[in-house]
Amino acid sequence: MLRYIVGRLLAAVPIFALVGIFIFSLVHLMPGDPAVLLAGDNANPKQVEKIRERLHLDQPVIVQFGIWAGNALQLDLGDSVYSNQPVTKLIAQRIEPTMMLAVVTLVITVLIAVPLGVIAAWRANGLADRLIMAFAVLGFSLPVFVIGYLLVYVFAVRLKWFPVQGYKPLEDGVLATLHSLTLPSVALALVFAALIARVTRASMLEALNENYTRTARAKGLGTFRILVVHALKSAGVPVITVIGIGFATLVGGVVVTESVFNIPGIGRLTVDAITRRDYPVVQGVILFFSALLILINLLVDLSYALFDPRVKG
Amino acid sequence: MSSKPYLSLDKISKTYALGREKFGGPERFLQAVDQISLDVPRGETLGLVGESGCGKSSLARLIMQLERPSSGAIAFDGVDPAGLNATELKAARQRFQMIFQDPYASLNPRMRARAIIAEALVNFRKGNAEEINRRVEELAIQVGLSSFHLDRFPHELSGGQCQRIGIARAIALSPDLIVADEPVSALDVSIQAQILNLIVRLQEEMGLTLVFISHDLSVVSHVADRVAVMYLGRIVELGKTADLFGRPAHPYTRTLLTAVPRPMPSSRGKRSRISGELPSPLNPPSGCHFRTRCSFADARCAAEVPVLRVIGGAQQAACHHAEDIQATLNQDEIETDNA
Amino acid sequence: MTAVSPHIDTGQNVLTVSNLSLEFSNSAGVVRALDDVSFAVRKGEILSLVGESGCGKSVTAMSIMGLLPRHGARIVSGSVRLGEQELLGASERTMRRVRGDRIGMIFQDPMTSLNPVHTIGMQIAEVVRQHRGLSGAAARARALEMLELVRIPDARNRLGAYPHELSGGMRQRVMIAMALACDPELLIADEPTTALDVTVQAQVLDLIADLRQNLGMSVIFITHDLGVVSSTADRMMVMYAGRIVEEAPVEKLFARPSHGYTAGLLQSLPGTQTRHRDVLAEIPGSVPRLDKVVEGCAYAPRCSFATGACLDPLPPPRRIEPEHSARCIHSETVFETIRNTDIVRAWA
Amino acid sequence: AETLRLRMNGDINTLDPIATTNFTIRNAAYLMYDTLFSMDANYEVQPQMAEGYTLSDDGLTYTITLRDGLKFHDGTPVTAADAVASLERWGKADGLGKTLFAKMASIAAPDDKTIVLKMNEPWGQVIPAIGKISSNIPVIMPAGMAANDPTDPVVTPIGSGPYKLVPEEWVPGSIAVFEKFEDYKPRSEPASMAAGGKVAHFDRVELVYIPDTATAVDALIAGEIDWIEEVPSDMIAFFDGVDSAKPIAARQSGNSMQLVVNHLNPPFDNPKIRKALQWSVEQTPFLQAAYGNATERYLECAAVFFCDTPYASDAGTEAVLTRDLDKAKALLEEGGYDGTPVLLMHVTDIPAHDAYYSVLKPMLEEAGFVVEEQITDWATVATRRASKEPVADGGWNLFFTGWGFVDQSNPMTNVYVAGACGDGWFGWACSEELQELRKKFADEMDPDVKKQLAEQMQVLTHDLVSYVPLGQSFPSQGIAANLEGFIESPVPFFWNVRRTQ
Amino acid sequence: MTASCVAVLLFFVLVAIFAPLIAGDPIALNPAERLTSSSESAIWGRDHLGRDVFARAVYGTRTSMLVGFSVAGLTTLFGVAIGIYAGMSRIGGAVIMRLNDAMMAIPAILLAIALASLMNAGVVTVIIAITLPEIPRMVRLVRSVVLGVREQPYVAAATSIGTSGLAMVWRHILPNTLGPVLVQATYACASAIIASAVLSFLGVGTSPEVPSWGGMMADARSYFRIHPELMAYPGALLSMLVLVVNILGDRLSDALDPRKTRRGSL
Ligand SMILES: Nc1ncnc2c1ncn2[C@@H]1O[C@H](COP(=O)(O)OP(=O)(O)OP(=O)(O)O)[C@@H](O)[C@H]1O
Ligand SMILES: Nc1ncnc2c1ncn2[C@@H]1O[C@H](COP(=O)(O)OP(=O)(O)OP(=O)(O)O)[C@@H](O)[C@H]1O
Ligand SMILES: [Mg+2]
Ligand SMILES: [Mg+2]
Repeated sequence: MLRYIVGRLLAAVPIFALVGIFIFSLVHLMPGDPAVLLAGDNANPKQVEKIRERLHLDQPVIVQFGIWAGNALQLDLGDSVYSNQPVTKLIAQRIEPTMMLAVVTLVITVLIAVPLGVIAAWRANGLADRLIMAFAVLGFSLPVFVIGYLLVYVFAVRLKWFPVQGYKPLEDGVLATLHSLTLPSVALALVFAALIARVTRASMLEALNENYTRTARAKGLGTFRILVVHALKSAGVPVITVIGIGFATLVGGVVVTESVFNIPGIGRLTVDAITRRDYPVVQGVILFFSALLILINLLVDLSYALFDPRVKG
Repeated sequence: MSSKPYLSLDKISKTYALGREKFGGPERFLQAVDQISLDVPRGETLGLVGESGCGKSSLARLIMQLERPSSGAIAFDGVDPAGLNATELKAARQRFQMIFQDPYASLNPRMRARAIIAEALVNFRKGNAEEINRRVEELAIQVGLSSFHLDRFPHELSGGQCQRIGIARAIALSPDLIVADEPVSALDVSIQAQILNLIVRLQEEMGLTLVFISHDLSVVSHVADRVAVMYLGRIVELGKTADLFGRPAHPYTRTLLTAVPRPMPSSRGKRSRISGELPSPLNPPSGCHFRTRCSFADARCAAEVPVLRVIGGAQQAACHHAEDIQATLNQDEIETDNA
Repeated sequence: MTAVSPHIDTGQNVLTVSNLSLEFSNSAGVVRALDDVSFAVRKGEILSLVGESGCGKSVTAMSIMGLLPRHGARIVSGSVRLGEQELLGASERTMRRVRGDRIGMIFQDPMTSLNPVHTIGMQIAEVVRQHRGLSGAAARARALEMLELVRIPDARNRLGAYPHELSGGMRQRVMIAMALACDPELLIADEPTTALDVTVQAQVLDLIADLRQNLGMSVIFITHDLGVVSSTADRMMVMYAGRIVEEAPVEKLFARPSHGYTAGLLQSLPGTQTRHRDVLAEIPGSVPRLDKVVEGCAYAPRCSFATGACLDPLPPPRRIEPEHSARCIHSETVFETIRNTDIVRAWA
Repeated sequence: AETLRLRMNGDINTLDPIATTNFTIRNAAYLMYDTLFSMDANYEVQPQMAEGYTLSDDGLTYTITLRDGLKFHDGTPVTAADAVASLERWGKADGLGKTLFAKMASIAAPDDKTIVLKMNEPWGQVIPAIGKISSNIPVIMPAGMAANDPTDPVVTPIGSGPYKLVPEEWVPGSIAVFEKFEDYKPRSEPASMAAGGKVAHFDRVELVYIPDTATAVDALIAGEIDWIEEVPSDMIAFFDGVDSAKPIAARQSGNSMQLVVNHLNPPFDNPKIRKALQWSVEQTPFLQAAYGNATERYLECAAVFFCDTPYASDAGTEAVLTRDLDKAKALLEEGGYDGTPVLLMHVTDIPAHDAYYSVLKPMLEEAGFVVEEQITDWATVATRRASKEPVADGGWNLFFTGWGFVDQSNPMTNVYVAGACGDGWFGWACSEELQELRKKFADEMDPDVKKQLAEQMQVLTHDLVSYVPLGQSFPSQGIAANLEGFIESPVPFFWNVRRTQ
Repeated sequence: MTASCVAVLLFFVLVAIFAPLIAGDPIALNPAERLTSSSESAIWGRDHLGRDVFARAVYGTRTSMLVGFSVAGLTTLFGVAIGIYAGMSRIGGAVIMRLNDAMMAIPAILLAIALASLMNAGVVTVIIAITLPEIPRMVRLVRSVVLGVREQPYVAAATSIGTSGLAMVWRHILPNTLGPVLVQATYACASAIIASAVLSFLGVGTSPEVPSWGGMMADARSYFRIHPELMAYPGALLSMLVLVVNILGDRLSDALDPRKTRRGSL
C-alpha cells in the first residue's frame, strides 16, 4: 500500500512539472516584459527592478525556469505585488476557510446526493425518480451565485437563521464555523449534489441491472440490503471517481461562493489576484489548487480499494 | 501431406504483456500462442479445437495479420506478409479473410449491410459504384440474403443474417483462405446448420482453404479434414479427423471427447470423471501443461515439455505417453459413430 | 435405461405451474413471452427445459421466483404453486421467504452473478443469516460446509476470497453452494454451464447430479444443449416461442420425437446422424419474434410438415404415450419421417 | 472583548498614508497614527501630539513641543526626531507638504521634545498644513520607518495612535485588525473633529473588506458589521422598517466626484483634446446613474471650491456644465487626434465608480474618442494612478475619484488648483500662473481679494482641464443603531464611538 | 418532453437571430429612468444605468448562445481530433495524455479566469477561456471511447478487408465515437453558458456594456433586494436555456445508450 502511494506520488511528479511549466509560461509567453507583467500594473520601477533581479531575467529562459521552480520547491513563490506579502503566507492565511468550506460541502453533498441517487435508481422511472432528477437537472442549470443570493435572501436576510456573509474561524468554535458555512456550503452542495446524485443513480442502475443483483434477489435478501450492501458498494467506484472529478468543479464553485459570501478563502484570493493582475499570487494559487487536485485524485484512487477488492494494491 | 502447404506456420508464438497487477509487482506476461507449427495444404479444412482461452482466436488473429507474432514466421504460398510494406500487405489481405465469432459485434452498427459488404470492394477499387453494387447483390444471393436485407442495419437483422453478411464480406474478394473463428457458437441451434452448410458449400464452390475454429467437437468433426487440438497455447494433438476422434493419443483429447455431453443414450451417466481445476493461462504448469489434470502424469511430464511428434500415420501428439495411452484405449469409452 | 430414476417420487409434485401466460409491454408493443405454460416438477427429479434463445425459458424461471421486472411484465393468467402455496400474486415478503430458502437459483453466467465486491464466504453466509437467522459464526460455518459440499479445494481459505480470485468453474460451484445453503426443495438452474468450458461443464453437471441424488431436491434445468439434457435430465420439455411444444421423459422424447421443431433440432445436429460433410438438415427461417400473438402453431412457418390446419388455433397437447405429449397435429407424420435417423434409432 | 467592525469602501493593502492618498488607507491610518496638530469642528487647527507651539515675532520660527508620555506601538517613546523625519517624508509626497518645505529654511529637533521649524518668509499656512485633515495626512511614525522612500510603502507600519495594528491577523483582501493601544494617552479636551481626546472604547477594531456593497448592507442590518462608509442611494430602501441600523446622510461628508485627466500621456497631453474632453461630458447623466432621482442627494456643481462655500463661483464653468459634441469634434480635429486609445480603468467594486465608467464610455465614443476599457478594482487604480509612465508601461489616462468637502473648499489643499506639474497631484497639470496665484492667495489676508484670487484660480483650472468636475453628492454612511458618539466630520473617526448598553 | 425542449431551444435560437427585430437598443443609457419598472419603452423595466432590460435580455440570448454553441463546437472539434489521434497513436497518445493530465490538474474555472483576465475583454476571449480547459476533458472522453471502439471486432474485420488509416477513422472509429461525444458536447454547451455567467459575475467576462445574462445578473446583485426582477429575468432565461440543453443531452445519452435498446436483464 505504501509503495503504491509512493508510486502514485511519483507519477504525479511529471504532471506537476507540466503544470509548473504551464504556469511559468503563462507569464513568460505573454508579450511584453515579464517583470513588468509580474510587478503588476501598479508597480513602480523599483519594484520592477526587484523582480527582474529576483527572477534573473537576464539569464536564458531555461535557467529562469530552473530558478523559479527551485524557489517554488522551497515554497518561495515570491511576494504579492498588491500587498507586498509573501505569496505562501497569503495562501497559508486562507487555507482554513477554503478547506472547511470544501469539506462541509462535500459532507452535505454526500449526505444529500447519495441517498437521493439510490432512491431514484430504486424507483427508476417512478415519481420519486422524476422529482429527484428534475432537481438534479435544475441544480445543474443554475449558476451558483444565483443560488447563493437566493439563500442569503431567504435564510439570512428574511429569516435571520444564518449570517449574511463572512467566516468564523475554527478557533471561535466548530459550531460557529459550521454556522457561518451553512449557507455557502448548501449553495455549493446543491450544484455539486446534482452531479453526484445523477452519477449515483446511473451507477446504481447499472449495479441493479447486474447479474449479481439478480442473484441477491434470488437469495431472498431484503430491499435495503440489496440496495446498500450489494448495489451501492459496487456503485461506489464511479461515485467516488465523480466526487474526485467533481472536486475540480467544486474549486470553481468555491471561487464564486467565497465571493458571494465574502469568505476570506483562497477562492477570493484568486479572484482578487486575477482582477488586480497580481501574477505571483495567481501563479501560487494555481499551483496550490493543482497540487490539491492531484492529491485528491490520489485519495480517490486509494479509496477504490475500499470499494473494489480487484484494485487492492 | 500431399501438396505444398498453402498456409504454413513456423514456430509462431504470441506473448501479451499484461502490465503489473499492483504497483511494484512483477510485470506479467501471457503466452497465448506457444511455438505453434502447422501446415495447411491448399483446399484443406483444418479444424482447431480447444477450450476457452487456449489461444484459438489469438492464432486466428496472427494468421490474419491483425497482430504480429512475438516470434516465428507465417507464410502464405511461401510468402511471409511480415516482410511486406503497408501497401503490399493491404494487397495481400485480399487473399485471406476471416469469419468472426460474434456475428453482430463484427459488423459496424452504423453501417448498412450493403456498405459493409461493399467496403472490401471499395477498398480495392473493384469497379465503379454500380459494378460494386451489382457484385454486392450477387454476394447477398450467394449467402442466401435478399436485397431488402442489404438496406438494413445490423441490429435490424437476426444473428444468422448477420453472420451471412459477415460471410459475404469475407468472400467478396474471392480469397484463397478463410479463417472461421467459431462462426456458429453465437447462433441458435436451429440456425447453426444453415451456416455450417453455407460455409461448407462456399468452400467447395470456391476451392477455399479453410481454418475452422470451434470448441464444439461435433461441429469440427463434421466439417474438418484434419483436426488440431489446442491446450493452453500449444497444439497437443493433430491428425486426420477420423483418426483423432477414433484413436485419440493425447489424454486431453480423450478428456474432451468424454466431457462433451452428446445427445446419445450412450452418454447417459457414463462420463468419466474429470479431476483438477483448469490452470490459469497466466501461470501454466511446467512441462506438459495438462499434467495437473492427467491421470498418466509422472515426473517427466513436469520436467520436460513434450514435443509434437508423429505417433503413427499422419497423427501427431505432444505427449510422453502417447503410445501407451493409445494402446490402453478402450474403444467402448469413446463414441465412434462420428468417424 | 430405467424409465424413472429411483430418487424420483412420482406421486409428489414439488412445483405445479398451470396455464401460465405472461406478457411484456413496452413502447414497441406487447410481447407474449409465455403462452399457456403448464408443467409440474416432481420430488427429486431433474426436469429440463430446452429451447432456443428467447423462447421463454428464463422468463418461466423468473415467474416462479417472482423476479419479473416491476414494470412491463404482466401475468395474464395461470398459477404457480410451490407445494400448497400459491406464488403468483404473493406478497414481496412471502416471496422473499421463498427465494433462497425453499427455491434456490443459479444463473448462466457465474462470472457476473457473484458480487465482485464481497467475499464468497459473506455471500453464502448472508443467505443463511437471512433465512435461518444464524449468527455470524454459525453462518460462516455453514458457508464452509457448503463450499466443501461443492468440492471447492482448500475451502477454508477460500471463504475470504473474492470472486475474481476464483476460476469460472469454482465460481459456478460457489453459486450452487449459495443456492443450496438453505436446503431448498427446488433448485432452478438457468443455463448453468453455458458459459463454461466443456471439461468444466462436465464437472458442474456431475456435481448437480450428485447433489440431487444426495440431497433429494428437485431441479429445473434450463439449457439449449440437447447433449446436456440427455446426459443429465430425467424429464424434458421443449419450448418454442413461449409455449411448451413437447414434454416427455428424456429417453422417450429422443426415441419418439413428435413435434416438428423437436424433429428439426435432432436432424440438424451435426455429428449425430449425418456423415462427414454431408449437408445438414436445416431448419429454414429464423427464430420468431414474439410481438405478434399467433393463434396456431408458432413453428408452422418453418416446419416442413406444416399444413393449413397448423394455423388454426392450437389444440391442447396431444398424448403420444404415457408421460409424453406434444402440441403438434402432425406428430405421427413427424415421427414416421424421422424414425430412421441415427439419433432416433440409437434411442429406440 | 468589544469589537467594532467597519466596512470601508476599499481594501487595506498598505497602512502607509504617505505612500497613497487613498481614502480607505487614510481612514485606517487615523486609527493607528496620530498627528502633531489637527483640525477641530470649527476648522481650526489644534495641537494634538503637540503640547503647543510658539511663533517667533518675525513670524519665521515655529517651536513645537511634544506632549509627555507619547509612545509608539512598539513601546518606544515618540521623539522630536521621529516627528521631523515623518514630516520630511510627508513633505516629499503631499502637495501642501511640498509647498511648505519649499518655503522652509530648516526643520530640526534640538532635543527629544522640541521641533524647530524655520521659514524663509512668513507664511500663514504652516500650522494648517501640518494640521491638515485629509490625504496625505502628516502622520508621525518612527524615524526608521520614515526613512523609507515615500513612494515605497512601509511593510510593517508602526504608529502611535489609539489603536494598533495586529499584523498576524491582517489578511490583505479580507481583514485588517486593530487592537486598543493601552499606552495611548488621549488629550483631556473633548473630541472635536480630528482634534481633542481620542478615546478608544473598543478592544478591537476590524476593517472588514466586503467587496459587494449589497452584501455589506445586509451584513450591517444583520448586525455582522457596525458601519459602512457609504450606502449607495439605491440601497437606502434596505433600511426601511429596520431598527438594527440606519443610514446617515451627512452634508459634511459631502463629496465631489471628478474625472482626473493625465496631462503627461497622449492624447490628453494636448490642451485642445483636453478641452474636447470637457465639451464631451456633462454632469447630469453621471449623477443620475449614481443617485437616480434622489435629487436631494446630489447637486450639479462645477465650482472648483465646492458650491455653498465661501469661494464658490460659477466663473468659467460653461464648458464644464454643457455638452457640445460639435465643439468637441472640432477640437479633436484641430488638436489632430490620431485615435490614440483612451484607457479607462473600469472600477467595479465601488458602485458609483462602476456606474460612472459605464456612462463615460459611450459619451467619449460619441464624441469621437477611441476607448480601451479595462475591468479592475479601486485599489489597483489607486496605486496605478501614481505612475507617470506611458499607458503601455502601466500608466493611465483618466480615472474617477472623489474629494471631500474639507480638502476641496480650501484653495491651499485643493489638489486641482496647484498647477504644480510633476510635483503635483496625479494628473500633473502644469501652470505657472496657477502656482503664482496660489502663492498670492496664501500670502493674502484680505477676504475679498482672496475670493477674487480663488475665482481666477477656478477659471484657470477649468481652462487647463486638470480635471472635469462631475457634481457634488452627499452620501450616507450606514451605522448600527447601537453605536453612539460618532464625530461629525468629513473623515470618519472611530475614537469616541461606543456601544450603547 | 423532448419535443418541447427542442421547441424551446429553437425559440431561443430565433430570438438570438432576430434580436434586432424584437428589441430596442440594449446599450443606450438612460440614467434619468434608471431602475424604473416596466414601462412602454422598456417592458421589463430599466437597469441601474437606465438600459432596457428586455433588450439586454434579448441580446443576451445571442451572447449566451454564441458562447455555448461555440464552446461546444470548438471543444468537439479539437477534442475529437486530438482524442482520436491520441487513441490511435501509441506514442503520440501517451504524450498527449500526459499533457492532458496536467491541463486537467488545473481547475478549469481558474484557468478560464486567468485566461480571460490576461486577454482583452470580449466574447471571443470568453469563448477561448472556457474552451481551452474544456478540451482536455473531451480529449480524455474521446480517447477512452476510441480505445474501446478500436478493440471492437468490426474494426478487426475492417482491417482484414484492407481498410486502414483515414478510411478506418472516418468509416468506423468516428461514427461510433460520436454518440458519447455529442452528449458531452451538450453538457459542454450548458456548462459554458453557466461559466460565462460566472466569468461576468467575477468581472472578467465580456465587457460590461455587452449585454449578457451573466453580466446582467452580476449588475443586478446590488439591486437584488429592491429589484429582484433584474436578476430574475436573465436568471430564468439562463436556467431555462441550460435546462433545455441539459435535458436534451440526457435524452441524447439515453437514446444512444445501447443498453436502453437491449432488453433488461431480468
Ligand atoms: N489483446 C490481448 N491482451 C492480453 N491478453 C490477451 C489478448 N487477447 C487474448 N488474450 C489472452 O490470451 C489467451 C488466449 O486468448 P484467445 O482469445 O486466443 O482464446 P480462445 O481460444 O479464442 O478463447 P475463446 O474460446 O474464449 O474465444 C486468453 O487467456 C486471453 O485472455
Ligand atoms: N424485461 C423484459 N422486457 C421485455 N421483454 C422481455 C423481457 N424479458 C424477456 N423478454 C422477452 O421474453 C422472451 C423470452 O425471454 P427469455 O429470457 O425467457 O428467453 P430464454 O429462453 O431464457 O432465452 P436465452 O436462451 O437467450 O436466455 C424474449 O422474447 C424476450 O425478448
Ligand atoms: Mg476465441
Ligand atoms: Mg435465458
